[in-house]
Amino acid sequence: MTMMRYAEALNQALREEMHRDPSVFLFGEDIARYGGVFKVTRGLMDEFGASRVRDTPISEQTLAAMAVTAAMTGTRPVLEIMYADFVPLVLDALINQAAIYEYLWQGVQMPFVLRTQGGGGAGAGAQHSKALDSLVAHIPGIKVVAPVTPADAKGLLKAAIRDSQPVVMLEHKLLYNQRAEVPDDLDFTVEIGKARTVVEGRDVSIFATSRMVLESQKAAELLARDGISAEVIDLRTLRPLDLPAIKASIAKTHNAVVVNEGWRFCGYAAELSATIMDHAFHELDSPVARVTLPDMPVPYSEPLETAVLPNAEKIAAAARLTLS
Amino acid sequence: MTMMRYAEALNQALREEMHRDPSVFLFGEDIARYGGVFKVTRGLMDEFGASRVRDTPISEQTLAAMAVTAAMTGTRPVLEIMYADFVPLVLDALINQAAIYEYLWQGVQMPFVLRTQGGGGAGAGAQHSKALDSLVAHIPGIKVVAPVTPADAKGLLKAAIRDSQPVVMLEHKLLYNQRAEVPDDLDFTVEIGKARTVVEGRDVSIFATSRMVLESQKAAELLARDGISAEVIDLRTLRPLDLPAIKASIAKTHNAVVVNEGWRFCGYAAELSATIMDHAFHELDSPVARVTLPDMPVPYSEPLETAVLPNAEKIAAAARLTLS
Amino acid sequence: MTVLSVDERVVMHKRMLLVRLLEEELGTLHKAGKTRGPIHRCDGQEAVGIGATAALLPSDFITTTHRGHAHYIGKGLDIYGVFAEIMGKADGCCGGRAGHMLIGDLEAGVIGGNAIVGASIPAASGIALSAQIKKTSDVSMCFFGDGAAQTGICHESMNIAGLWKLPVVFVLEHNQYGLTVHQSVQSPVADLSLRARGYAMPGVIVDGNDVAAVYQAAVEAVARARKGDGPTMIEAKTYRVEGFSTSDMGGYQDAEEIARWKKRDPLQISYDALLPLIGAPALQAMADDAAREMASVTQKVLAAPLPEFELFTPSSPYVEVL
Amino acid sequence: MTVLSVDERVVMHKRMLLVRLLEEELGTLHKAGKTRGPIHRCDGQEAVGIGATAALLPSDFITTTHRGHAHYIGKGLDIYGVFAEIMGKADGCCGGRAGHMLIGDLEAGVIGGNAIVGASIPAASGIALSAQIKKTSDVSMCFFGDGAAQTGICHESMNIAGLWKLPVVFVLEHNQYGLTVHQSVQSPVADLSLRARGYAMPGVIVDGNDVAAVYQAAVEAVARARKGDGPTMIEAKTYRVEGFSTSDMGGYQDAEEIARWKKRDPLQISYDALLPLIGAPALQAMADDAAREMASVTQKVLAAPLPEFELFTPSSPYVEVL
Ligand SMILES: Cc1ncc(C[n+]2csc(CCOP(=O)(O)OP(=O)(O)O)c2C)c(N)n1
Ligand SMILES: Cc1ncc(C[n+]2csc(CCOP(=O)(O)OP(=O)(O)O)c2C)c(N)n1
Ligand SMILES: [Mg+2]
Ligand SMILES: [Mg+2]
Repeated sequence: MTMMRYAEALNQALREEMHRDPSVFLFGEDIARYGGVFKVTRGLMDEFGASRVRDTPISEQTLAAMAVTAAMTGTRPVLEIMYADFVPLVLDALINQAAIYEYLWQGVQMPFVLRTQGGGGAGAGAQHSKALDSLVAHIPGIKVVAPVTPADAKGLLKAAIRDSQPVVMLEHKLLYNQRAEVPDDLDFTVEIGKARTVVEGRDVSIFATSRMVLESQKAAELLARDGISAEVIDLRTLRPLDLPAIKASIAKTHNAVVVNEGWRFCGYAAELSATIMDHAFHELDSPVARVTLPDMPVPYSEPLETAVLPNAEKIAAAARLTLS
Repeated sequence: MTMMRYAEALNQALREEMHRDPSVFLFGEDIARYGGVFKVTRGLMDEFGASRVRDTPISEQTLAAMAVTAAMTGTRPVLEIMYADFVPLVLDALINQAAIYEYLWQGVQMPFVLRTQGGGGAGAGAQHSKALDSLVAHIPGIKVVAPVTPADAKGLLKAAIRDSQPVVMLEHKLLYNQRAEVPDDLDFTVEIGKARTVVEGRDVSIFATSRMVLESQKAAELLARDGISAEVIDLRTLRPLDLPAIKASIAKTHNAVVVNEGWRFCGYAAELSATIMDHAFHELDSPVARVTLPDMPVPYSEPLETAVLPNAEKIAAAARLTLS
Repeated sequence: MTVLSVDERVVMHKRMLLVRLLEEELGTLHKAGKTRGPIHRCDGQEAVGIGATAALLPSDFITTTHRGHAHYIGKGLDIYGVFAEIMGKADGCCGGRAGHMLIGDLEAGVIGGNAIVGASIPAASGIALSAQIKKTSDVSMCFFGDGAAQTGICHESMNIAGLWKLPVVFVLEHNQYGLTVHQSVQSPVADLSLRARGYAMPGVIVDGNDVAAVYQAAVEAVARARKGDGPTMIEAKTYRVEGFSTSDMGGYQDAEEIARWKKRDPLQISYDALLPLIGAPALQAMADDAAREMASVTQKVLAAPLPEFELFTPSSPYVEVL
Repeated sequence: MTVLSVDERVVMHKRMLLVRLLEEELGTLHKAGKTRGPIHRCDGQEAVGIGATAALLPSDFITTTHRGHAHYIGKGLDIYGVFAEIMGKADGCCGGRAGHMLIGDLEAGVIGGNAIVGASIPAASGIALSAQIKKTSDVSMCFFGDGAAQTGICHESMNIAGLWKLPVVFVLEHNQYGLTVHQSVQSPVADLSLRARGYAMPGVIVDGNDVAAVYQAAVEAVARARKGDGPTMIEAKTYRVEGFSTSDMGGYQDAEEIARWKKRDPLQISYDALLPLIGAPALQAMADDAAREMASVTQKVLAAPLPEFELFTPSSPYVEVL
């Protein structure tokens, strides 16, 4: 185990997989010479050369489409899209290209990874602060992961690179500096599709994604002061969902809060609520509460941005409501 | 009232609004000389000239972005996007542009309409048969309507053109030839945000969108044979939802099926299920059932395509399940 | 300039004959109500696809559009599998799942028809990038239309290909129309290859109805790509004599213009070039052989069964309710 | 060629002075930890925005990028409102909701900064389309970078503008870098205006550090647009002397290159041109006035309150839970 930042854990995962497999290559805006605006790819161009670590023009739509066919013809591209706000630009490549070939041309492998980061809290304004999770999670045939800890960041990225089909990895700008212990084992991976219980509890289950897991953990502490025992589950993989983990937790607590930093209407939290409706309705004592960004743009100024982002207080309030 | 096809009703709405307001103009691929691949704009170039009815290059991303600023500077653009499968190409203009200005630059008006058509059943294959409703419905500040009848097609399109903010209109390739009576009144509009009760019933509420309303109607007939009284509600407006109508129906039937032709995971049906969770959980006798396309590409060959599309039998089966 | 052998000309002529017969058969089936969905025939454009693909090795790759029949056959796909796929049959080369616009076969180097206009362009660049990363000598060839040339991904892809000197050949099949829209209503410039300079790549205009001319331009471009000298844009001027698709209601193409182009039928041009080389009886025999082959393929395709639905369980399954 | 009056030169010089002071103040505030999020300074590029906007009427429109300070001021926005917005203050011209990258003011004809690279380009075409539909004589001017020139929407927008002869002026502010990536790593051609021919519009290269040269090119392009003759692409060669943004960690711009460009400071060039016309004392007075104005604006901005949150109830409300 080594203590490191989330960004470093990602960097290590990339480095290890590039050593292991010469067909892995990286491309994206400002990732090579500069090492990425969040410094995730720092040093990799020097180590692996400018062919396998490429700076690109600002052409997201094409880069994503290139990843699809490059992956179908013997390489394992890892594409960095600087902000999740640019997901609309890569969506044709995902929805109309990547999503269809495994079915249409059975036997096709498409091992590419699209890494991006979203979310607010950095004063980046309405076009650089969104979490558009539901747009990518809506696409069949594409896995979506969202690690919160440095260890999960490393393990899920390595698993994603080794996967035979497309994986979208949603990072968060406020997580890159989180530090924690990370396994050194070259074959350490985290299985895609498995949730992680962060806090065990009896009264209410809080299912959260990405940075909202940290807020949910804080919410659990707030609730504990009131004698409420909250279970916090980090979904880690947004698609496919770890249904057994969700069902088991609700069977225990009978109440649920779902937390996602994206917009509410047709957002990822809606799917969580609907999934629970499908699979655990009869276990519920109260309606599932959704905690999300309100349906509006993320404002720029600090007090405004702070007011709209979901946080521990809002999550705790929602949990209390389910129990009231 | 005049009997006409759905496509003709849309045509009439466009013609009437263009006469009424010289700032209304139409643009899109093949809409002018040819009159549109679904013939919705037939004859309008001859009537209004090639400046106000424009054929465009194949440049969806730019056309949508142009609609946004054209609308902010004194015109009312109506843009046709030939297939809903191309919604990913216009999503940056909707999510990163249209969605933010009303909040950021308060007082701004953005009266544009984006018409498109989606859905399967015509053997058009994986890239021309999708209903990507949830992608557009996820965007704050944008209204989404999906008329089923010719009268609603006319009334909602006229309301959309007169609206001061963006409206996306989702049509369906299999609806264009539906015929029914349509009001002649030049000021006939259908209010955005209001659902329509298609069949009244007592036992189960079926909330459906677009062509699925017709299948739900047939499902209600199938159910009636078994003595089950189903209420069918055509949501008509996907965003903002008619919450009072949804709540009132569930308060009566205590069971619900939601039907949408898009994919299931993070699809529009998930929002309907989650909305009911939020607002009517305590009224429910059974979990809301989702009927959607399975999470896979729409296949080309007729027996395969038929197998995946939601239909009356599947809807009736889901309704029976809620009552079992 | 490469000098074509008689054999090469004969092979291309045969392929063009087959494609034409396929297109005509599809027209007949459509009129008889036996097809489903619009089908995009390439009558009159066969020389582009057949001539350009003839410059490729079997290990090379192509990407194409909604109008890919000549490219599929040129790249070596079996006509039975293609025809059966167009008819949605279980025997189709994609089991009827893909349909005429999305045929793909990785083994044969066909990385797809593509019904998103423009999408064949980055698809080809991605394959070329893969070849460059793996340091193979594979070349990827992209077919796209004059309509597709106006899409944003066309620009992005060509810029990247020029910048990275990717081994790709961009074949712009300029048939004068987008869907129903004339080129003059899609772009202020008629010769789109003049844009190649903006991407530091050569842009060549070629007679798209002369299979030999297309072949020769493609041979040069493929050689350039294979050597590592980067991409080329070939603008092949041709014409769509049968309209956009079988569901096209027509009325926007000028009758005189159609007649003028029909006189420049690529099959006729190829025939005229072969006549002094192999004589009329050999050409007649080729035509007869092709007709016989097509008749038997047609019979078999029509008799083939439709597929049965099987639930798709991809690697990211979430199919629970059908 | 238009001959510039002394008055015109003076006005532009004043505006450049103010913008430079704003940029420097932002740098100081950033170092003091008083700004939030990266801020994109335009030091060294002021002549492009100030020169080009000076060719517009108040009723004309601009669209710009994440690096829009000179364009905002040039188009007539009040420096206090802009500065306060950058600082997220309630007094900001968008109440602190928009921030430095998304400032907009319909009355002033500023249809936005835009932090989606390339998005300023179709935005300008859309405004020009609106003018054409309404048959006004308004012109729309678009600012975008060399990085943005590689985006798909750039191609699509220029094709449409050329095709429809839209009244738009495309000002490519070529500062040699994308974010941290040199132009040679973004495009195989250094002079991007050679692409203009592909859209049937004139492409002109101009010294972007000479405000008079930019102004003159803009005057011609604006006149052309207003007459209905269509768009022009102006490629203004300039340089970003202070890096990409305040959060730029540097290291990728060559020190010697920076020094070379600093010698061509647009303020110095403008000063040198004015010196024989109005003399050193007048120039000194202008500098003093600008410094005084900036000092008082800064004080007021820093003292201004932050906004309080109010729930947004747009016309399509679905805000129920906060
Ligand atoms: C992104 C996108 N926009 C629109 C369409 C509808 N469409 C299909 S083919 C076509 C015209 C294509 O023109 P061109 O590229 O010249 O090809 P051609 O049909 O002439 O072979 C259009 C507009 C589409 N399939 N994809
Ligand atoms: C679509 C998109 N991709 C990437 C980014 C991140 N980004 C912001 S500015 C920038 C570089 C822009 O370069 P250029 O257009 O030359 O403008 P400059 O910063 O030099 O003024 C990048 C890559 C973005 N904001 N939008
Ligand atoms: Mg064409
Ligand atoms: Mg730049």
